[in-house]
Amino acid sequence: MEYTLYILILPLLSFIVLGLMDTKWKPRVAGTIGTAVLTIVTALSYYTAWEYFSTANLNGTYQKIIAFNTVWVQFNEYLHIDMGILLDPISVMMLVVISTVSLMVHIYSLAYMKGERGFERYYAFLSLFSFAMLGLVVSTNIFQMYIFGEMVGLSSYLLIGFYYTKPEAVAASKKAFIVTRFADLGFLIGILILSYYTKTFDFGILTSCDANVFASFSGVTFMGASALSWAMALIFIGGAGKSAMFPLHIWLPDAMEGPTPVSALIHAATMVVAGVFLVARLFPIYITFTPEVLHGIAYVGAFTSLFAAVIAIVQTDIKRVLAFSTISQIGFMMVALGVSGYGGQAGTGYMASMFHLFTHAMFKALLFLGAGSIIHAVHSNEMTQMGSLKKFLPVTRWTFLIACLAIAGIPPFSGFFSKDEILAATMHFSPGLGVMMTFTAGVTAFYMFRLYYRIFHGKAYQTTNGHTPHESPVAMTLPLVFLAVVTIFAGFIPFGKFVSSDGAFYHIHIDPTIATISVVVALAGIGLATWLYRRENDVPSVVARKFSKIYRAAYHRFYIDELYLFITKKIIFKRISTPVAWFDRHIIDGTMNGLASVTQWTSLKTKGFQSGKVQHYAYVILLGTLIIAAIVIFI
Amino acid sequence: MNYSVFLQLHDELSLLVVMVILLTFDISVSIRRGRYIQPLAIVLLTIHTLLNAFPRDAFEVAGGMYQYFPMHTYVKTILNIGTIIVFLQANKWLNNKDSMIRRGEFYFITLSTLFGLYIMLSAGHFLLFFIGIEMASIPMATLVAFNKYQHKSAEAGAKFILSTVFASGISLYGISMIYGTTGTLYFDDLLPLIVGGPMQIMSFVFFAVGLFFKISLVPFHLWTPDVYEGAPTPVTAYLSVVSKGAAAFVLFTLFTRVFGNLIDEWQSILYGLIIISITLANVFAIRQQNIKRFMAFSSISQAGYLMLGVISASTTGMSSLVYYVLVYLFSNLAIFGVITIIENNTGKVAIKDYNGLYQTNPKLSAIMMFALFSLAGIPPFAGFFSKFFIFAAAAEQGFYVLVFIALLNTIISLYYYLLIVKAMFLRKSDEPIERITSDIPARISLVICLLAIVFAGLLSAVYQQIAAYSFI
Amino acid sequence: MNFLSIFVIIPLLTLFALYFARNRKQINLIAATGATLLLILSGVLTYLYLNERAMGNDSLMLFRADMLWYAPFNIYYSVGVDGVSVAMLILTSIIMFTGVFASWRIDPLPKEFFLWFFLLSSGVYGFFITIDLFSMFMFYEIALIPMYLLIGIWGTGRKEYSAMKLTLMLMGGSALLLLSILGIYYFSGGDTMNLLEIAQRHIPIEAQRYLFPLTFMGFGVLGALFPFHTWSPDGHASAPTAVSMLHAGVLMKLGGYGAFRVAIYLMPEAAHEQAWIFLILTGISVIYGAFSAVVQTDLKYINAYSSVSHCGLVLFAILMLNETAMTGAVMQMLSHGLMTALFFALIGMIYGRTHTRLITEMGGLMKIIPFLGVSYVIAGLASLGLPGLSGFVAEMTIFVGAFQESGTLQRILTIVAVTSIVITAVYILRVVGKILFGKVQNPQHETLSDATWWERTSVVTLIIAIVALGSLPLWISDMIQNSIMPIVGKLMAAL
Amino acid sequence: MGAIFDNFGSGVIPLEGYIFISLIMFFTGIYGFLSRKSLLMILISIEMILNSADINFAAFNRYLYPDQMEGFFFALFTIAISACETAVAIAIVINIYRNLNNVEVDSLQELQEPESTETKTEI
Amino acid sequence: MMIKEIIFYILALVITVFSIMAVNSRRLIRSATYLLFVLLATAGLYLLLDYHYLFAVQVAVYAGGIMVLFIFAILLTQKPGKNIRPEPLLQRVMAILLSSAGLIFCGIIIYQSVNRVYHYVEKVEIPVKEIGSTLMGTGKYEYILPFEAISIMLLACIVGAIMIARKR
Repeated sequence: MEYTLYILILPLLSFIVLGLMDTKWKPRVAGTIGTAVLTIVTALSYYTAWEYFSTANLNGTYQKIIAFNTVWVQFNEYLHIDMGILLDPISVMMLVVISTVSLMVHIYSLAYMKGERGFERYYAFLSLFSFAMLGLVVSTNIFQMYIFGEMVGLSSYLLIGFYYTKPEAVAASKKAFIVTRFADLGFLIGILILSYYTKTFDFGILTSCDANVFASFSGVTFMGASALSWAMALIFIGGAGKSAMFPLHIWLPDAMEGPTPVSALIHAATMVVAGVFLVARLFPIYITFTPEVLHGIAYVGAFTSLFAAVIAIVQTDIKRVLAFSTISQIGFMMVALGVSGYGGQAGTGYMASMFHLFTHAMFKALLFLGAGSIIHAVHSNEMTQMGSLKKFLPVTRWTFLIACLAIAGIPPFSGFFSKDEILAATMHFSPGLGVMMTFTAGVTAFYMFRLYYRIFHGKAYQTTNGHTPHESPVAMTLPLVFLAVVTIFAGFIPFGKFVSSDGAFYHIHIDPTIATISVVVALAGIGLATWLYRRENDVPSVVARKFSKIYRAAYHRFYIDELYLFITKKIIFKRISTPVAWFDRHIIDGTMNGLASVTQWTSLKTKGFQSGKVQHYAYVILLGTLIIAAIVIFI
Repeated sequence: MNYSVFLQLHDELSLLVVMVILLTFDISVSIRRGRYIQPLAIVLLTIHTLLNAFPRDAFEVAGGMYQYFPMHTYVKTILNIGTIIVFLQANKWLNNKDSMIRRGEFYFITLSTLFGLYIMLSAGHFLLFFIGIEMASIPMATLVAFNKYQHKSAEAGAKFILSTVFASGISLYGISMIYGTTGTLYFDDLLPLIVGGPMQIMSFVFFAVGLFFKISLVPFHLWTPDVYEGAPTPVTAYLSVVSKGAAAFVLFTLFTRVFGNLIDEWQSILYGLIIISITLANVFAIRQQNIKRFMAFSSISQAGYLMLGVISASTTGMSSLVYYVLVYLFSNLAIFGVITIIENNTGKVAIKDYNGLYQTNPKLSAIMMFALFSLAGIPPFAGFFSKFFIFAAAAEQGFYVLVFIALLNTIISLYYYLLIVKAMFLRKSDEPIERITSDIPARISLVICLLAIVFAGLLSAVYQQIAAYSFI
Repeated sequence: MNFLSIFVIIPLLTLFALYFARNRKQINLIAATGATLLLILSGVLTYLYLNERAMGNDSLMLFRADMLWYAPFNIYYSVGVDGVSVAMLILTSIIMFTGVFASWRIDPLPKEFFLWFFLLSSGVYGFFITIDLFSMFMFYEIALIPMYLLIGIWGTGRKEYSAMKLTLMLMGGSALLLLSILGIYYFSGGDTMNLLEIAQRHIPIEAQRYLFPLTFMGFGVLGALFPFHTWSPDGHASAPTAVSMLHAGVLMKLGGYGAFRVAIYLMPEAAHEQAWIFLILTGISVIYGAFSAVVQTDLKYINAYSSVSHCGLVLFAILMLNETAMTGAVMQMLSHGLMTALFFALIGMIYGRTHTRLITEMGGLMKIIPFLGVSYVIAGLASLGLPGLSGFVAEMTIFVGAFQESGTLQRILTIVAVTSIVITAVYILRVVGKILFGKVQNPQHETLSDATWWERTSVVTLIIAIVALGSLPLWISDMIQNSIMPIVGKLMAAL
Repeated sequence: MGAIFDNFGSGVIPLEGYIFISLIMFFTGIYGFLSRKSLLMILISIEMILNSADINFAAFNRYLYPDQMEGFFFALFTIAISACETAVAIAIVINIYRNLNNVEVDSLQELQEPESTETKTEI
Repeated sequence: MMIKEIIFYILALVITVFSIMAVNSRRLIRSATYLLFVLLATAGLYLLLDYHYLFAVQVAVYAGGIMVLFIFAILLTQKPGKNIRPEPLLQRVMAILLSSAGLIFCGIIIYQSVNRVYHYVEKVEIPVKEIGSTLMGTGKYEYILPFEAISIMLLACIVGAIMIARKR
């Protein structure tokens, strides 16, 4: 299956060509090239998926296929970074997801970004991102994943900062890059530890969980935990950074400064799930050797999920709401992975996580693209400036509603199926966690419908200076419709047949109790939202006033950003860098200059020695003679 | 009484012939014709140099009173070259109204001090040695006071004669006590007799002071800056290279050949003197504003480096020392050449006058810079090699700490050499020294120096020739 | 005449030709020709070298030639190259080439500028090709002193002060070196100055204990070892563009190269014994340089501190004393050389337009001068170690290599060093964000013109090199690694 | 000085006698050199310094090494040297007198370390 | 031989006293006279040592030559009857301290280590002829070379001194 290589090469070429050409071509040409390339890539991905799932099945288990592999850098006889393509169920699934969403975004952007300065650059960056993300998912080894992870981070940086004249965008892109970079630091150290003991980067060897490979870990502990636990926990930090787990989530809401299609592609569907994908990729190691880390991941995921959901309730920027929703949903995926066991029924969580990843990518992309459409129409992100848009934007409204229902977990939309599996797995692992996640699901339903109502219902739209919102062009609505269709039907895909923790077939079956409860909770959430926001009334503000402290805290995202600001500005900038720089200029450099000054000072002060009096000279000569003689004779 | 032994003293005899010819010429021709004495002196001296540039086998004359080693030929040739260059540079200065009348005397006296240095070098007996050293210094005083109507020159002459005689008085007393403890003054006989003991050590120290004074090691250096500043520039040049170089070489041979048994004592003396000489001179040089005075401190510090060759007391030490003297001679004379040219044309000798020199006189400043780099020991100039070898010689004998201190001092010395470079190249001046057309002889001298600075290091033959005849 | 010596001869011939040049056009032409010849020559050398290796020639140094120079001290002019030197020669050639183009409009005194520039380069080339301690030292010093004039005459700001400080500190380093060279010579028997032959001898461990730190510190000064790095910010800030490029790009590598070729290779026992001291210092360099860079406001200062950090990484890796880390060190030298040259070139070009280097006085330049802006971003990305650009490969090789050392100190320091990648990101992005993005700060900047052809030549060459090294590192890292193996073998034997 | 008194009257003048006389003369000369103002006084002191060494030579030769006449000749030549020295020195002193109209050593102050104009220069 | 001893001590006393007076006198011309006494007394010592030739040279060169030079110089440069102003006390004290320190130091060392095994031979006189042949000889312990050298030196000094001292 070597043609899979083209899945990577084509977007890269597209990036290079578009990047070099920059403004020399007309924007339309650039957009066409980018889209065409992505179309081919999508086709290839689908073909790969078809071929893989139809041929790679051996005795009911999907095999890992190395479609391509080459040594890129050789560190020593056993450590080397390879560049290759690994095909297995999750990577193929990811190929499909990424190429699909990316293609949609490409098409969507043709209209959305029309007339923007730097249109060509935009498509070049999109190609770069596609390349990086596709490369990440097909990585054959952990280092390749790290590399592509960095490149994903870069393209995210470039795209967030696309409107580089906007200071907020620049700040947001910087923050995104640095936070993920910080997380990657953990990832890197984790890789270093892991590779030092296992002598390999290769996923094939690592995930085989061969005891011999991990033998040298035995007995190595650091601060009470085994070295392997440390390694895996650090690697998870890398994933957490990309996937915006608490407390590394702060970059994601800000990343909404980028163009909306970018948010749909990168910050909803693909890049942010890289962390989930990473954990899934290394799942065998987690479950075999370090279940405690895995459980930790579950708790982090659960907390993040609830935390983000709560914040999402009170945000007024629609993209921010969606961003927190994304964080929350990724939390779901993490929880699912964290509570999963290995193989067969125990592996529900794993399967569910991947399933949710898949469905979430579709409906969240849909939501964002819908939001883009809305913003395109009203030129604002703020809910307060919207309301009753349903008559202006019919297509957007219906597709948006479908996505909201999916994310809320209402059957038969896809979100229901995946979320239900997650809740089932969680419930199985720990009822307490299960209840918490169910509650979070309810909250999700609530804030999504709050969003929905405040955009499309509620107070009448205030037209400003004669501008009436109108439905977006076909290039934008087409992807919406396509994704909506996928969202409706994706739930019926027998996902377990393709993806499971051990590669074997897994049959999805819905637990009626849990399903009922979750649907009820979701409906309750929707109902509450309907009551509060369907029509304009003052209940929300009354509630907000009643819980003003919590409200304000949640509105300010529980002051996590301020904390970060404090750490970076006050601690690093003021307390470390400034003193270090001062120390360098005054103490270290001062010492060097001081040596020079002392010499000069001595030089100035000793001038009396050279008095110009010849008798004085003779005096010194004689004195010198006598002293030398005395020293030599007596000592 | 076989006086034919004199015929063996080629160097001295031919120099004497030169001197006599010049004296005769000077006496017999009119002042106007007197200008021919300059080319005559240079040509004669060049011939003399060429005739005596080839080493012969070692020999002794007058029962060891006069000793010849092949190395002497090289040292004397180096001194001759230095003198020729000084003559070339002195040309213009001697032609000015004040000194024109004394031209002949200048050549004669300079050559007689050179003759004194010859004797000092080849002496095998303290008497001859003492006469040599006095002959090199007492007439020197008249050269220092050559510009006798200038206060500075006259004062410098007085300071020079007073301090030099004071030092040689101490030295003489030392010799008398050496005689008192050994009963002989022949170098070869002295070696086994000097074995230590307070009186011998004391007399040795007293004696050595005279040489330290001539090389101007701290604390016997105090006369140097004043005299260098006051003396006419060519005389300063001569003092700083020719007489110092010869004295350094003699110090080496005397210390190793006569006082070889006191090696522990004199090594520790030199150890201390080197450190304080280099350091103190460097510290003083930093603050100088007069370039001649500045060069005085520079030469004191260079003297300290020279002593590294002596302290090693090995054949390597000797060859490095002689080589160092050679390179130092060319570098220093190049600098003095430029100073002379500028002083002759404008009368400026302050360092700040050199500001912006590169704009008006690029060639002069380039040569000056190369020479300064050579003094500072920057490759590819010869100074780098000579410094390296002299450090190597000291390190070979295990003086690592001393070499380290000396090396640290090279940084300070680089600093003040760069001060001049800075003045010439980096600084701009409102009233820079105007464009100077230098006289031909001075140009020749600069070219010689420049070639030597560049090639004396890169071509190893120079050093190897010297090394081939090194002895201890 | 040996093939390698041409590397020294071409700059000298260029010097000679420059002396007769009449106008700026001729000067530029001659300089460009010389630099291009050198670039071609280093390409040819690389080809020949790889070819020779492929033929199975496995002697330590190829293209050896010896010429007796000073017999009394056993000084030879001996040349020879291994993979590391070849890599360094390529680097030097690239930077010379781009440096010439970057100073196409140098003012005043263009002739003198190029004279000194080429003299400096001949020193650098000589240093990399010789394997005789004395010749090495001589070339080392030849490379240092032109710096004084280059900065002093053509620099900006407090140029006299900076030039003097730089020269004196570097000469201080070379003073230590001279002492150690003498020590090595005499303690290894006093009959050879040839590196390869000395490596066969055993220097007594008592002597090594003194000589190793001397040598390492001596080279370390040039390699910006904490706390001897203070010449670097001032020096780089004041130097003219091409000089900053050459100095940060190549000269600072002389330090790393020397430390590895002389200090580690000849004195492995002491290296093992004392590595920890210098590891701590270099570890401090890495993190300290990065933190200092965060608060600087002058572009060149930022880059200078960044160089302190990156060059600290070079020495750090060398001291890890294993093959991988050392390969990483050499890769880092290459990578840092290229990207810092690119940085300085760009800073020079930006400064030439805006007449300020303070990031607070610039903004939104990306819109006005997109070529320079994009190039600056690329340089920044290379600096913060983005995969696909050179910095990543080098840093990862270093980190992986360093992590193979299991001592507690090494572990801690490695992790500390790894953190620098985050701080690097912080200051790089800060600068990029401040000067390129955002609103235009100064209305006068609106009319600036983008890069000229010579500037483009310079920048594009560097970018190509950075990308090439970053995306196809295997051939060069193999070349380096194979040459490092013997050295590591000696180190292992010394354990 | 015990020997001098012990041997007093024994008919042999002890060597130390000569040596000490020369020492006294030497250091008296030095004292004069170091303390007097007039250049001529300094020259007079120098004469004493040089002369004192001659006594040493003569005495050593006679007392300890009478076989050869080395000390004798050294003293002889030293006298000649001091004559040369005196001639030159006096010429220079006269020259000074011509220039400055006095012969005081304090007038020789033109050449000395200058007062520095800039107190602190940056390196 | 008491008489020799007595003469010696008298000369010693003369040298000591007049040395000190010579360097302390307020008048140059007196100083010169005291110096003359010192030099003559030294000549006396040579006589005592039976170096008659040396005595003659000492008297001729010093007393006859050098002193005359001095007196000329003094008369040339000094206004008659004028005393030299006294030197600063500090300078004199310092000079006294250093010279006496030197005197004591050297005295102790010499006293401790001077060779007391004398070969004192009562040689009445070295014949002038022997002196002459030694001075002109080329062998060991013969001094033609220094003799020639010093002649050149004298020439050089005379040339130099004249150059400096003459009017033009």
